[in-house]
Amino acid sequence: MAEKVINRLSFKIGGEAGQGVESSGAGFAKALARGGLHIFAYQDYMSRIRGGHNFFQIRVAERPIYSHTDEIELLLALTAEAVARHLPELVPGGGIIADAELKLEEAPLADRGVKLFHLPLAKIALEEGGSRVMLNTAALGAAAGITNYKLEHLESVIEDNFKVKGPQIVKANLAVVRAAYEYAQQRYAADFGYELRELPGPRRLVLSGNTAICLGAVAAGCKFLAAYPMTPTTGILEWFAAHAGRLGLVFKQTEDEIAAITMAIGAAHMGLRAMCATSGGGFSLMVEALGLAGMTETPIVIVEGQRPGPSTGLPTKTEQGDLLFVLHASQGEFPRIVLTPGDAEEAFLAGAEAFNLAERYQCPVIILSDHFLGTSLRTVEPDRLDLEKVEIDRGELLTPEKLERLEDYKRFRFTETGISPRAVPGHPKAVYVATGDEHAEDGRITEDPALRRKMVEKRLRKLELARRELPPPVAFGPDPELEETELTFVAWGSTLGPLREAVERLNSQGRRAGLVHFRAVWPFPEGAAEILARARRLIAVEGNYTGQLAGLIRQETGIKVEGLISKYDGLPFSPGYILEKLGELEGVKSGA
Amino acid sequence: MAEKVINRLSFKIGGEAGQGVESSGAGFAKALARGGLHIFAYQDYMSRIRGGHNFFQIRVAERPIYSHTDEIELLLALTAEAVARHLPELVPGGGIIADAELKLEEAPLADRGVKLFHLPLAKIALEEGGSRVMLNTAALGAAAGITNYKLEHLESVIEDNFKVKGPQIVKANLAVVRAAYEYAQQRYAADFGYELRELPGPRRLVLSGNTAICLGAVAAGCKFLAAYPMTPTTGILEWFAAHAGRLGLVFKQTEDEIAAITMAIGAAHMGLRAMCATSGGGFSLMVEALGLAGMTETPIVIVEGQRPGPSTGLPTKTEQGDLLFVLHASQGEFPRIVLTPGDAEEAFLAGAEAFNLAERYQCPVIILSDHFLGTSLRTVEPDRLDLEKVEIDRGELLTPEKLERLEDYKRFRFTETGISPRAVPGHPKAVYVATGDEHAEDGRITEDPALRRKMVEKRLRKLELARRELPPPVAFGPDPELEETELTFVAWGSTLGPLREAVERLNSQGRRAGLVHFRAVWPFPEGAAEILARARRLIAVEGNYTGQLAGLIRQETGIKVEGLISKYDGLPFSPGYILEKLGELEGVKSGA
Amino acid sequence: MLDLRLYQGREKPTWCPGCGDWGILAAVKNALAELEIPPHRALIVSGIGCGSKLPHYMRVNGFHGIHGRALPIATAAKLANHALTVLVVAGDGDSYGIGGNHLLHACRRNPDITHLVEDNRIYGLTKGQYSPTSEQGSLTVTSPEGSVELGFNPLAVAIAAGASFVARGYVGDLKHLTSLIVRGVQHKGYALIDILQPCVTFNRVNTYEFYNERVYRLEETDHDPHDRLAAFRRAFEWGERIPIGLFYEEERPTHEESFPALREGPLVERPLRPSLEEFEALKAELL
Amino acid sequence: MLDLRLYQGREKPTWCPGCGDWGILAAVKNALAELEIPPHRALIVSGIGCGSKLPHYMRVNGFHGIHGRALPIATAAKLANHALTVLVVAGDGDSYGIGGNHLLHACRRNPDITHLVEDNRIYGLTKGQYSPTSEQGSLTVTSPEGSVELGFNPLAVAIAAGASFVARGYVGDLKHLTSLIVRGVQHKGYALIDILQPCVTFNRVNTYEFYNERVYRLEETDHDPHDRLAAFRRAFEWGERIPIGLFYEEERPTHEESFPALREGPLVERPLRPSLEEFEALKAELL
Ligand SMILES: Cc1ncc(C[n+]2csc(CCOP(=O)(O)OP(=O)(O)O)c2C)c(N)n1
Ligand SMILES: Cc1ncc(C[n+]2csc(CCOP(=O)(O)OP(=O)(O)O)c2C)c(N)n1
Ligand code: SF4
Ligand code: SF4
Ligand SMILES: [Mg+2]
Ligand SMILES: [Mg+2]
Repeated sequence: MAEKVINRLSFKIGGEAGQGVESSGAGFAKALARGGLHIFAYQDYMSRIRGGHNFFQIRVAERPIYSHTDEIELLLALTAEAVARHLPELVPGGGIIADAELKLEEAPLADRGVKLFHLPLAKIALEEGGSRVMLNTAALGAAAGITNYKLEHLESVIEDNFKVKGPQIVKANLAVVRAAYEYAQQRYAADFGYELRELPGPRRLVLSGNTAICLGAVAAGCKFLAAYPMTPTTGILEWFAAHAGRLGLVFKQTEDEIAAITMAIGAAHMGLRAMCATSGGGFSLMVEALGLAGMTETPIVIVEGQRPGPSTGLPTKTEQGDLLFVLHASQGEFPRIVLTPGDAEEAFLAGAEAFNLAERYQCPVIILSDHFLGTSLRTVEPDRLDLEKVEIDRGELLTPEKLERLEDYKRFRFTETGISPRAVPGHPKAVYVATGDEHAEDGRITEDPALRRKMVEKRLRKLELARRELPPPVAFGPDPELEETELTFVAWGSTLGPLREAVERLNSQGRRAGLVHFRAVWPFPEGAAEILARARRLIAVEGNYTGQLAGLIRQETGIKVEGLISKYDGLPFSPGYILEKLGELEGVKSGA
Repeated sequence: MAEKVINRLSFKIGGEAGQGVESSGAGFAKALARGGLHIFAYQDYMSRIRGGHNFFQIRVAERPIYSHTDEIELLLALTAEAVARHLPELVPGGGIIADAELKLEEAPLADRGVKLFHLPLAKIALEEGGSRVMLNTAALGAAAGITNYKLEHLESVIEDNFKVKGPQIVKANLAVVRAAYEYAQQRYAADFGYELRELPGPRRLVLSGNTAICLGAVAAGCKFLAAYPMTPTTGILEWFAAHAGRLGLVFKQTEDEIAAITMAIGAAHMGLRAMCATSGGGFSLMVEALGLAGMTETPIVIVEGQRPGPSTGLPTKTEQGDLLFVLHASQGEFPRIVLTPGDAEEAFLAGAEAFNLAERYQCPVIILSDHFLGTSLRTVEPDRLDLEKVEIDRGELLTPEKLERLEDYKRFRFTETGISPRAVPGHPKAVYVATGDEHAEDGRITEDPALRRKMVEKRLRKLELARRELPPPVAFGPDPELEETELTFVAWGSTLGPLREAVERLNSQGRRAGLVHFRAVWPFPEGAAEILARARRLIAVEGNYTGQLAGLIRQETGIKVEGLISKYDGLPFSPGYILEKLGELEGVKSGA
Repeated sequence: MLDLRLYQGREKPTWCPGCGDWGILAAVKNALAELEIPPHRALIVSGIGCGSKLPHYMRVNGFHGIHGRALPIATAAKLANHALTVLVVAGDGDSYGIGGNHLLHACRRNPDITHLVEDNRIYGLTKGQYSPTSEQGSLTVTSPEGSVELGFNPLAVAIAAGASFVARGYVGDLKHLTSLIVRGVQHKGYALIDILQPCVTFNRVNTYEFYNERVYRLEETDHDPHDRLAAFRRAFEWGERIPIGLFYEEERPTHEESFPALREGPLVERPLRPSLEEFEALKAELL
Repeated sequence: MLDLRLYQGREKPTWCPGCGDWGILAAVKNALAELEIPPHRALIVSGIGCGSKLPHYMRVNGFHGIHGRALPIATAAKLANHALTVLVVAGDGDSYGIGGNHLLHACRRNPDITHLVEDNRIYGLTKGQYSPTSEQGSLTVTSPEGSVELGFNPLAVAIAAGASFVARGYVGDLKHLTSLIVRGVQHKGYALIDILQPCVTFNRVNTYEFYNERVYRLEETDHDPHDRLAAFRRAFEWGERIPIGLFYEEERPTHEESFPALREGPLVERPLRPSLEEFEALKAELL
């Protein structure tokens, strides 16, 4: 047998909804992170509670990784269907862990050079733990055993996860994991070409985009989340609900998304940093009130986690189809800011910065996430989430002291920047009415054409400043100046990870490829045109059909993006897919 | 005294809300049309029921006119404020009709060369009719008298309008109108330089955009309107309500706009031609269901009458701020068609054609109107609204006979055009489920990536055909090929009228100006790029701040529109305003 | 009685084994068969949620729309073709949460449709958040410290809003449920049937056992369903004993009956356009 | 009692002379003065409609939002700063038509806000279409043959939905109306006050004369506002005699009381962010 591959592995758990695919996967990912390994994990599940087919995929490495791959080395199959579906993804030399009860045929596996690790998982669960429910625990133990990974990390995760269920359950699960581990290690570890070894070093966070946004928001002082559950941002609701009591936050589950955004507006108007979270369908219901926030200049933050539309579409899959929608949503013209973080770290920054931007420009800020970003997990260095580096800038918010000194306060005063001094209700010097009707500087309704003109200009003028202060697109790759780069991808949001790896691979193949990534799309950031103009050949990579950013770039800069690599089947991009499509675009069949 | 100006006059009635400014104006407009004159009329009113200041302006001519002008020759002032506001618009030699009770100062009028026609209107109303309420009738009689216009047309309108109130009221009003007419004619007609004379010829319709859309819709077989009242399309609701019983239609006033659009979807799904009407705020609430129509391929028609936003904005004024909003509204990507009629005749055609397009492409069709188009009135030749020329094309709708012969009906069958055979519920051969989830050809839910891909492509492919079948932009002006034209305006929707006149004036001043008008904006019509490419210098004229069509043109064609004449103060464009702004753009102070 | 196999769908339900929705599906099929309404003469409109997938799992005209909007879709479908039998099937979140306003206005309109609410007192499809009918204090993923709202009382609200048929069924009593659906469809007007439906995955409180111990049939008491006040009082009975059956019924003209346009037959079957004469008369108003 | 001039606004109301909204404005000012709540300690949230312009016509913190959404805005405003007195003032179309769902859920939540509905039984600002409270058969520009829906009964629905304070006032009895508003504000929890408000321009049926002839005060009867059933019954009394006054009242924890975060004072006054220690603990969950 050839030398073992160490710490480079993609591991997939596949089974039915209700079999605990996700919780097992997340537990295993954490165990790997506790051993100092870098992971990237994502899940794919169907819009049903039981049955069907779900999977959870974890990629492990010794250096930071940003994406999953299409190939896997180890499959934990909880159903025969998992084997049928994922066998084509297994590399020769890879293996499948399955309960002996599944009675899989070995021949087709052998044909692909894939090993079958049949184990009596249910039996172990029953015998050691007393319940079939622990089959998953057994399976994870087996996976750790086969890869020779240190059991104690898995044990510690199990202890943490089952703590709430009482010591009995913890004990039983530990017994099961140990038994399965030993069984698998003794029988199969030697025979499997991949090994996972603990690495020294500090522990890393296992972070999803959803949690990152929550942490960013809380770090920036967000105290109010109003939302109606909707995949893929339900995790944000659940995070807030779980932490509200402890942190002194208010989480409000509403009757619908209209109530969610109007509650955020009500809270923000009073001076809270307030947020709502939804998906495209819920955002659709927020459209009218978005304009109200624009007109009353109320700073709110909305997380829009995209999933494939139109309408209910594929409710548990991913897509990037809502960019132009959120850019233009609601009647009339008013400033808004659209942030498009690319990974969990950027999501943390966006979650925090959104509130500063909202208060600085007194307008709604949309964090445009998606299913892939929101629910995939990555290891992140803890110091990347640094509370002390999160600055709080409340813009032109007037303190009580400043208010004391004021005479004749005007909430919507005309200023050079368009930003007016903002007071929240409660102070005797600042009694005013905010209104969705057009209004004068003091808030009273006006229909005067000249005043109307000035107010439109005042509001939209804020974008001029915002354009300059927004994070400009970032160029990745060996040549950030794009001077020597022959091919530049342009992207926004969650395609960042797969693209970073695709660019790496291309450069390692001798091509000179680069990547321009938009972390904020609107107002179209200053400097974007310049960066793009430097690129020789632009190819947009977008999770939609029409190439929405590409269209926007042409509208804003006149630059025509030459090619488009798109995806709209619900699955996230992978580096391999991007390279394959690039090959097609370039007329070369790629082997990637 | 110089020779009288015959049949060229702009007449304005100004007063408070509640004084009957609009009904008087509309009555007078009709009386003029009955005398064979061409009119263009528009109203300006505030968002209040009493008080404030409203006006109604009627321009009269002997040839078709498309727009109002900024100057007026005759003002009927129901309040002193009307004089203060509109005196600057009066041309020298113009006149003001006012009740003697208003006790206007003559000096400032004389300074401008404007005549004051003080009449005892209230007194006449009281003495002849027995009630002050008839002051308006007296005022109209005076206007007709001063301009020497044939009284019988006004009498006939009064008879028609007051018929429902009984013969007593009719009689009293007729007495009032006659007395005021004679008083004014005898005292002032000789002294006023403008005269209105009956013209021979057929009668013309006095048509608003709102009514035109209703007539088009009904001609095309629309049988269902669901709506929640909202300016400026409330007139559409009222028209349907008034005619439902007689024509066998259903008009449904709903609890909100979400119910309105979902009702339209429910009715259209069953096979009715169904519509809803709203403004931007209500359309905001329809956004989620718009995507449902897209996903289920349900043919519905939505009239969106724009008014200045964001939010409640200026609820009774006009703007063109919602183009990109309606183009991109709702999550995900799906086909929709956006029609942008420019005047009442085009509105009639759009009202009819919208249903053919909706059924042909099985997608939502939006008629993007605005306050100005919806509520302004124009004389139109009756044969321009020809029922027999309205074709009905229900596209791939299956007849019961066709269904009889079918086996294995698939509602969402893959076809070359993307358009699938459509059956409505009720037939035993066509039992299927329509769903907002992604689905297979037979309607069942699917999450299969390959199927998803094909379905997205199937739906969006419909736009390819629609692009080719949509009315392309029309070039107006003496040189429709734009070969010799040095300056080409580009516009959409209701700016058509003022622009046609602006172009005429420019050409009569020796310039070579043209106009490209989009009657349909989405899918971006085939041929548009070619026409635009032929233009030498493009200037967009849009009732918004950002130049939304200009941006779209750049995105779709790469053509950069050089200049933008915009307006966002709630008032409609006038030819004079356009020429003035053109002058500013060209660095010349224009006297227009 | 039609053959039940007529309603057999091609898709296997994706519901959890043991879910109350299986029973509701069976009851719907039974009721349609008993009423002798074949699949092509019925339309089931649903929303979004576990239970709203029901139309996919049988043979029937179905419209599986968006969350909370089944009622207006169904109301208009019935106006368009009142010859068809129209049902709405949707969850408690769908019908009482996001869709609450349409419920109020359906009660006032009295369209001749039957509204079955799969009331599992939880958001099933989104994995276990509390719903409007969750009891105050419910512990769920979004209410780890207990939900703060008073549980919504659909029957009381429907009675107050003017519904002309208000009932409660229980999937654990399938025969009774079927007969309620039959009566609901036969009722001329809007019939609301709230159905106690255990969600075996996310609702650990309102289980079959919970209901089996408490449920009793109103038909077996002296309750008079024409007495609005009595119905209102019963609607608040929830504890040791939980009434099922018909709470309230009243006769009133239906929504469809109030539209003259529908008198000569289904609107979809009427000639598409006005006659030339009618159309010219419309134009003449503008002269 | 504070000086009424404190509440004097700068804008002249745009309402029609004789409109009932003038009286509501006076009653609101009177009540605040009587309660000694100065303008900067109160927030009035409104929707869109004639009556919803009210905050512009007095001195007070105002939020004049969009049509139908005043309740969630106010609910959250109260959560954000529960030291302020929060009122909602909106029309019948706003509160019961487009905003109906928020009404249902406000009743369940019991936020400590007072909701005044300017119920003129018509859409005033859009010029006279029928509203949810228009009686069935009402003749308006959108119902020339009579409106088809049963009139909405806000009091009955609110009682059914769990509102803890349900009352009806009449602008023609300003003293009584003022005292109702005072009691509504004093009530801990959601107080719905439906106000009979003549629209002198578009509603020719529900005029001052109409009400003057019929209205009587519940306080002058033996009505017990703690008896839900009795309140429900009274809510259906509409005809020769129309009751005004407090229909129903109950004590229940408020929405704000159920949030632990609010216990130490208004949320807007709490320190913005977590301590470093707390934040690191949040991160530690991910290790
Ligand atoms: C506008 C909108 N918001 C949120 C969702 C997400 N969503 C889907 S189903 C559901 C709730 C399901 O609960 P219920 O209606 O009670 O049905 P159940 O699954 O319990 O049968 C939610 C919130 C959605 N589809 N659309
Ligand atoms: C979403 C939306 N739809 C429609 C409108 C138009 N609109 C403004 S006020 C109003 C109704 C007013 O009636 P009501 O709430 O009873 O108030 P009133 O004017 O009678 O005081 C409507 C329909 C709107 N502003 N927003
Ligand atoms: S989650 Fe609950 S409601 Fe949904 S299918 Fe499973 S048991 Fe039924
Ligand atoms: S229209 Fe009616 S509600 Fe509006 S201000 Fe006039 S009287 Fe009052
Ligand atoms: Mg439910
Ligand atoms: Mg009203």
